[in-house]
Amino acid sequence: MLNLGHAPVLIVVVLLLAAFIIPLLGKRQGVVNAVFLGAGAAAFIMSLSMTMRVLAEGTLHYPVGGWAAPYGIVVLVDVFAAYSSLVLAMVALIISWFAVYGPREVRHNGVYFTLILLLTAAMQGMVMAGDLFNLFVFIEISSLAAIAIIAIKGTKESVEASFRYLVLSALGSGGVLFSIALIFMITGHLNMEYIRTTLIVTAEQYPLNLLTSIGLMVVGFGVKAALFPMHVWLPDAHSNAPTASSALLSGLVVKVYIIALMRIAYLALGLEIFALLPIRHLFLALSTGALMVGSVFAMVQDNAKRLLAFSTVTQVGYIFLGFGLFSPRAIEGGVLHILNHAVMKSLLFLAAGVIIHQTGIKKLSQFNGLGRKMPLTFAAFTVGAMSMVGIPGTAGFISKLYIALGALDADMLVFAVLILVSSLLNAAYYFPIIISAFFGKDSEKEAVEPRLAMLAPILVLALMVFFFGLFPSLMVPLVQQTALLFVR
Amino acid sequence: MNDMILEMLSRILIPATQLFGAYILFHGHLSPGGGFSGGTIIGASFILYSLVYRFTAQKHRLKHETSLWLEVGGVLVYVMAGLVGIVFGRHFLTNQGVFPTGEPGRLWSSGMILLVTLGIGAKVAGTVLKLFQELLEGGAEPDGHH
Amino acid sequence: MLAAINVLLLLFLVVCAVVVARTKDLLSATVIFGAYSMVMSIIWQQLHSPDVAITEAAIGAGATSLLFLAAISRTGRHEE
Amino acid sequence: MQTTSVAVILPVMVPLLLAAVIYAVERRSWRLRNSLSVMAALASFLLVVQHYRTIMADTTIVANFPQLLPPLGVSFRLDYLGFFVATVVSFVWLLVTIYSTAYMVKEHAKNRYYPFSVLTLAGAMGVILSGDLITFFLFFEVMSLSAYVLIIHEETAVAMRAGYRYLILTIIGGLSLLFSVIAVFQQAGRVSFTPGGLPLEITALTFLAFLGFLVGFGIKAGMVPLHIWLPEAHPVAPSPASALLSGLMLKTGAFGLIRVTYQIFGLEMMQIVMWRDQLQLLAAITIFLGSAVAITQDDIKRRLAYSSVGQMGYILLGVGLLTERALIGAIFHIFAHAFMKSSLFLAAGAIIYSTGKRRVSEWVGLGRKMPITMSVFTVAALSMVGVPPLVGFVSKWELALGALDAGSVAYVLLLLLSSLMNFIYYFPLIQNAFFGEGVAHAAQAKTRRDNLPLAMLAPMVALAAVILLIDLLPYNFALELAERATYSLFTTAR
Amino acid sequence: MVIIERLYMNIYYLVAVILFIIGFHTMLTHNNLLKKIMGMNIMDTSLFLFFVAIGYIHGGQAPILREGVMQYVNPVPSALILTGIVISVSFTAFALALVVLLHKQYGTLDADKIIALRSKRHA
Amino acid sequence: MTLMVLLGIGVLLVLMVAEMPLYGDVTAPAHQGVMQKYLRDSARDTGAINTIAAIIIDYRAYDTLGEATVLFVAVIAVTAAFYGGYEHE
Repeated sequence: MLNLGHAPVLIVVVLLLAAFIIPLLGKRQGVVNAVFLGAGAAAFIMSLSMTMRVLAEGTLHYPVGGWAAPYGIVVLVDVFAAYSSLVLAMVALIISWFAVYGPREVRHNGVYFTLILLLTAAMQGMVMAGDLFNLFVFIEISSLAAIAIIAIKGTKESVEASFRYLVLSALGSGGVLFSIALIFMITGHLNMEYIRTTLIVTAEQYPLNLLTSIGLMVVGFGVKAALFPMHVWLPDAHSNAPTASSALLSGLVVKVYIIALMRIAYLALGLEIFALLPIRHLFLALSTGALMVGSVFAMVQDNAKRLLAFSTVTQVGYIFLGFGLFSPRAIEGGVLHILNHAVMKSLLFLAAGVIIHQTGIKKLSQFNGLGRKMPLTFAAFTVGAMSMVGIPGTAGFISKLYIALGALDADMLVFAVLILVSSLLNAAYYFPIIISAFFGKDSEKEAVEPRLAMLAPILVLALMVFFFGLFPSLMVPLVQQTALLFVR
Repeated sequence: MNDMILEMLSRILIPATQLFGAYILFHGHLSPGGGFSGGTIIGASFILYSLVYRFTAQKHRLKHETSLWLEVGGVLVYVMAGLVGIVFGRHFLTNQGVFPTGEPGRLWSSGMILLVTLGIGAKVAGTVLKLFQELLEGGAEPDGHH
Repeated sequence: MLAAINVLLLLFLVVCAVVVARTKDLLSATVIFGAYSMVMSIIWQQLHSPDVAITEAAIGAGATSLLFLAAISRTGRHEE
Repeated sequence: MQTTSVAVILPVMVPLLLAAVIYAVERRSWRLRNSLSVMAALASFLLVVQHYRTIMADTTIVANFPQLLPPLGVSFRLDYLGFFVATVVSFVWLLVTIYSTAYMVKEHAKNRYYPFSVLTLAGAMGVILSGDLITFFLFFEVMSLSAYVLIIHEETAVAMRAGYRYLILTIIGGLSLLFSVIAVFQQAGRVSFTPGGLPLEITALTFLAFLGFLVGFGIKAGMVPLHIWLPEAHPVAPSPASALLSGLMLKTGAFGLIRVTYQIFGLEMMQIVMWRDQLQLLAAITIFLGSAVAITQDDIKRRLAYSSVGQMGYILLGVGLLTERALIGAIFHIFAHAFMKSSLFLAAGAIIYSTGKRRVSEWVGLGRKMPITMSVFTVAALSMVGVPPLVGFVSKWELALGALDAGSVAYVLLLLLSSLMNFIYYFPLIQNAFFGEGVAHAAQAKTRRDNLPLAMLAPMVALAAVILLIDLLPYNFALELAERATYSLFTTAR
Repeated sequence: MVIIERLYMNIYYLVAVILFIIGFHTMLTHNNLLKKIMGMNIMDTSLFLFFVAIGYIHGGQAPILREGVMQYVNPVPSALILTGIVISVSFTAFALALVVLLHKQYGTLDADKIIALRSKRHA
Repeated sequence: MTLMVLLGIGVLLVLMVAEMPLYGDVTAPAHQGVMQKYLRDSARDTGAINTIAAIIIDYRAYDTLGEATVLFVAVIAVTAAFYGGYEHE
C-alpha cells in the first residue's frame, strides 16, 4: 500500500504521527519507547531508500496535495536534501536510543520523546522544503521544540538559557520572515525554483530590497546556526540541556539551519546572485572569527559540556568556511563536515553525559584517572576527541582535508593554514582531558561502566567515526553531486 | 454578590460566543474565518467559563484527558485526511478527486477543507484553554499533572 | 477622507507600540497591546483581508492578551 | 618493473589486528600476550622478508586502494628502500620485543605496553610500506600517537611533562606534514611517490610544502632545533621503548625525508633551489650540537638520546648532499644506527634493570660484574665512534666519500670531529666500566655474572653480532641493498 | 522629494518597518522579560502588516468569490499571515511559560538581576 | 551603541521602502506570480469560495499541518517546561 515514492512527506508524517500518538499512550513506557524508536527507524529506512532513489533518478519533486509548482507546496529532494535527511535520520535514531536507555534526566519521558520527534520531523521537513514559507513553518517548529528540549530539564540555568535562546531565536525568525516577505514582494512566488527564475528578471529593479532580504536571511539563519558573532546563546543553551538534547542540538539542529540557508542560496537566489554579493567573504570572515574565538573560549572551560558547546561554535565555523571558500572541494568538505561533526559531537556529548551520570563529576579537572575505571566510555570519548582534532583515520580528518584542499583550490592559502592552526588549538584542549583521564592520578570517586544499553549508542557512534574516516567513499557520490549543485 | 452578576452575564455570553465561534468555524470555506479564529473564539468562551466558575467549582476545570484528546484528535484528523490521499493513490493531502468537493457556495462543500477546519477548530479551542490554564496555575503543585 | 482615517490608524498603531514599550505598568501595557492588536485588525479589515482581521482579533487581541494576563497574574503587575 | 599484490599490506595489517587481539587477551593470560607480541613482530619480519627474491629481481610490489580516503587514495608499495628499512625495523623490533618480555616484568601496566608497542610497529611498518604521502601521513600519525603511550609509560610527573611536550610537537609536526601533503596534492594533482609531478617553477606553495615536510620530519627525526622533545622523552620511557624510539622511530623521519626529497620534489628541483644547502646546514648543526651536548650528560639515557640527535644528523646530511655515495651512506646508516642505538639502549636498560644505576659516573667496575652486557655496549659504542670494520665505519666512510663527491670537504672534517666527540663520550665510560676501581662495588662483586634472563641477553648479543660481523661477511647484503635502493632512487629521480 | 513621495505612497510599508524597529529594539534592549515578549509580538505583527500591505490592490475586494467583483486583493499573503499569527501565539505562550518559571525560580523578571543572581550562584 | 546600529538598520530599511514596488499597484511583481490562478480556479479546484481557506487548507495544506503542529508543540513545550524537570526550587 505504501509507495515509497511518498517518502519525502512520509518521513515527516511518520515522525509527526508518532509524536501525536505518544501523549495518548500515557504511562505505558514500553509502548512509548517502541513507538518512539520505531518511528525513528522507519524514518531512517525511508530516508535511505529515498537517498538511493535520488541517486538513481535525480532530484525528486513531490507536490503535496497534487498541486504542482508554483501553486502548491513542492517538497524538493535533491542530493543535498537526501544526504541531509539521511544524516539526520541516522544520527537522530542513535540519539533517540540514548534518550530511551540513557540516564534519565527528565520526569516525563513521554513529553520528552514527543518533543524530540517533533524536532526531528521539523528538521526533516526543513532540509527537504522546496517552498520558502513551508521552510519557515518548519523552522518555527524546530526552534520551538529545540528550546523546549532544553527547558524540560527544569533547572534554573536551563530555563534561563532557553529563554535567552528563545528571544534570539524569535529575532532570527523575524529576520527570516521579513526576508521571505521581501522576496515574495519582488517575485510573487514562494516556490524556490520559481523565485530563482523570477529574480533573474526583477533583481536589477529592486537591488536594495534583495540585498536587505539576503542580509536578513543570513542574520536570521546565522543566529539559529550560531554563526560567530551570533553564537552567544549557544554555550549556555547546549551545556544546560539534558544529554540527549545537547547531542541533538549540537550535532544536528545548528547544522540544519546551515543546510536550509545553503539550499536557499542555490535554489532560491541562484548562484549568479550568490556570487555577485559579498556573502562568501562575509562567511569567510565570520568563520575565521568562529574558529579562533570558539577555540580560545573552549580552552578556558572547566565544565565538560560547556567545552563541547564552545567547540560546536568552532565546528560551525568550519562548515561555513567550506561554503565560503566556494571551490568544489571546499564545499564537499563543508557538506561532509555536517555529517562528521554530527557523528562526533553527538558521540562526545553522549559520552560526557554518561561520564557525568556515572560519576557525578562535571568538571574536567576532576576527570583524572576515570579513564581506567570506565575504559570503554573514555575510549569512545577519545575517539571523538581525536576526530575533532583531525587525526587521520577518523571522520574529522576527512572533512578538514577536503576544506583545506578546497582552500588551496580557491587560492586562499591562509585558510588552509587557519584550519591547521585551529586543529592545533583543538588538540590543546582535547588532549589534556584524555591524558589526565587515562594517565592522571586516581581520584577517589567510584566509577563503573554503564550498562550496555546505555553504552551501545556511544560505541556505535565511535565506530561510525572510524567508518566515515576510512570509507568516506560511501558518502562521496552524494557529496560530490551536492557540490555540483553549488558550482555549476 | 459579584458572582451572581457574573454568572448571569456568562450564562448569556458564553453560549453566544460559542455560537459565533461555531459559525465562523463552519463557514470557514464560505466567509472570513476558519479553524484558527473559530477555534480561538470557542476556546475563549471556555476560558470565560472556567474563569467565572473557577472559585466555585474546581471540578469544572477541563480535564487533562479531554483537552489531550481535543489536542491530538484535531491534528490526527488532519494527518489522516492527508493520508487518505496516499491511500487513494494520489498525493499527501489531496482534496480534489479524493474528497467530494460539492458545489461551491454550499455549506457541505469543499471536501477536506471543512473536515480539516473542524479538526483544527477543536484542536485550537483545546489548545487555547489548555495554554491559558497552564499559564495561570501550571507547575504549581509538584505533580499536579496526572 | 478614508485615506486620512487610515493614516490616523497607522499613527495610532505606532503610538500604541511606543507606549507598550514605555509603560512601566505591565497590566496597562497588556491592555494597550490589546488595543494595538484591535487597531491592527481594523487596518487589515480596511485592506480587505477579513480572514486575517478576524484571526488577529481572536488570537492577537484575544488569546494573546489573555495569556499575558495569566502570566502577569502569576508574576506581578509592575516592572521593577 | 611493477607487480600488484595485496600481500604488501600484510606486514602492516597483521600487527594492527594483533594489537587488538593482544588488548583483548591480555587479561586472560600474560603468556599469550607476550608470545602474541613477539609473534606480531616476527610475522611482520617474515612477511617482509618473503619478498626478498621479488625485490632483488628489481620488482616493486604495489597495492592501490583508490576508494579509501578519496580523492587522494591509499596505496602501498614495497621497493628497495622500503624493503631494506622494513626488514631492519621489523627485525630490531622483534629482538626488542623479546627483550621487553623479560624487562617489563618489573614494570606496571604491562597490559598497556604491549598492545601499544605492537600498534606502534604497525604504524612504523605502514609508514615504510606506504606508496603515497597520504598513506604515509596516516600511519605516521598512528605511530606517533601510540608512541606517546610508550613514552609516558612510567606516568611520573617528569614522564607526563616529557610526553606532553612530545605530543604537542607531534601534533604540530603532523599538521605541518598535512599541510604539505595538501599543498603537494594541489600542485601536482597526486601524492604518490613518483617524482616529477610538481611543476618545476617554484611557487610559494612549493616552498611552504618543503618547509612543512622539513618541520614534520625534522621533529620526528630530532633535527636541531626541533629536537627538544627527544632528550626529554627517551630517558623517561622504559628502556626497550627507548630503544624502539631512538633506534627505529626516529628513522621514519629521515625515511620520509628521503622519500620526499627524491620521490616528490626530485633531484632537479632540489638542485635548482637552495633547499639542499639549507638541509645540509641544518644537518651539520644537528651533528655538531647533538654530539657536543651528549658529552655533558651524566644520565646514560640522556647521553644516548643526544647521541641519537647527532647520528640522525648523519642521515640528514647524507640525504641533503644529493650524491649517490652520500645517500648510500645515509640509507646504510639507518640500518647501522638502528642496530647500534638499540643495542646501546638495551644494554643500558639491562644495567639499570639489574643495578638501577642510571648515572654514567656510577658505572665504575661494571664491566667485571656484567661482562656480556658491557661487551655489547662496547661493541656498539665502538661502532658509533666509527672503528673499522664495524657497521658504523661503513656508513661514515660512504658519507665521507659522498661529501667529497659533492665537493664539500668541510663535511668530511665535521664527520671526523663528530667521531672524535663520540669517542670522548663513550670511551671514558667503557674504560671506567672495565678498568675503573670503585670501592662501592666490592660488596656486589660476589653476585652471579650478568644475572640477566636469557630473553634479555640473547637479543643484545644478536644485535652486537650483527654490528660486528656484517661487514666481515663475504657478501654485505645490507650495503648491497642500500646501494640498490640508492640507484633506483637516483634513476627514477632524474 | 521623490523619496518622500514614494515613502508616503508606501506608508503601510513604512509603518511596518517602524514597528519592526520598535519591536526589535524592545525585544533586544528591554530588561523586563515580559516586555521582551511584547516586543516580539510587536515585531511579528509589524511583519504581518507588511505582508497584508503587500497583498493589497487598489480597488480590490476581499478574496471571497462572488458575482460582479472585478478585482480581488491578493489572497496569498493573507493565507501566509494566518499561519504566522498562530506561530506567533505559540511562541508567546511558550515564552510566557518560561517567564513564569523564571519568576518562580529567581523571584524577578529583570534580565540583569537574573544574570547577576545566576553568576552569584556560580561563584 | 545598540541605538546607533538600530538607527543604521532603520535608515537602510526606510531607503528600501522607498525602493519597493508601489503599494496597491496591481502591476506589482507580487501579484504576477501565483495569485491569478488561485482567484480563477479555487472554487472549481476545491469547492471553497473563500479563496484564503482554499489556499490554507488545500493548495498550501502542508503549511497548515505545520501550523497545527506548532500549536501542538507549544502545548507540549509548556507542559515540558512546567512538569518536565525533576528539580523545582
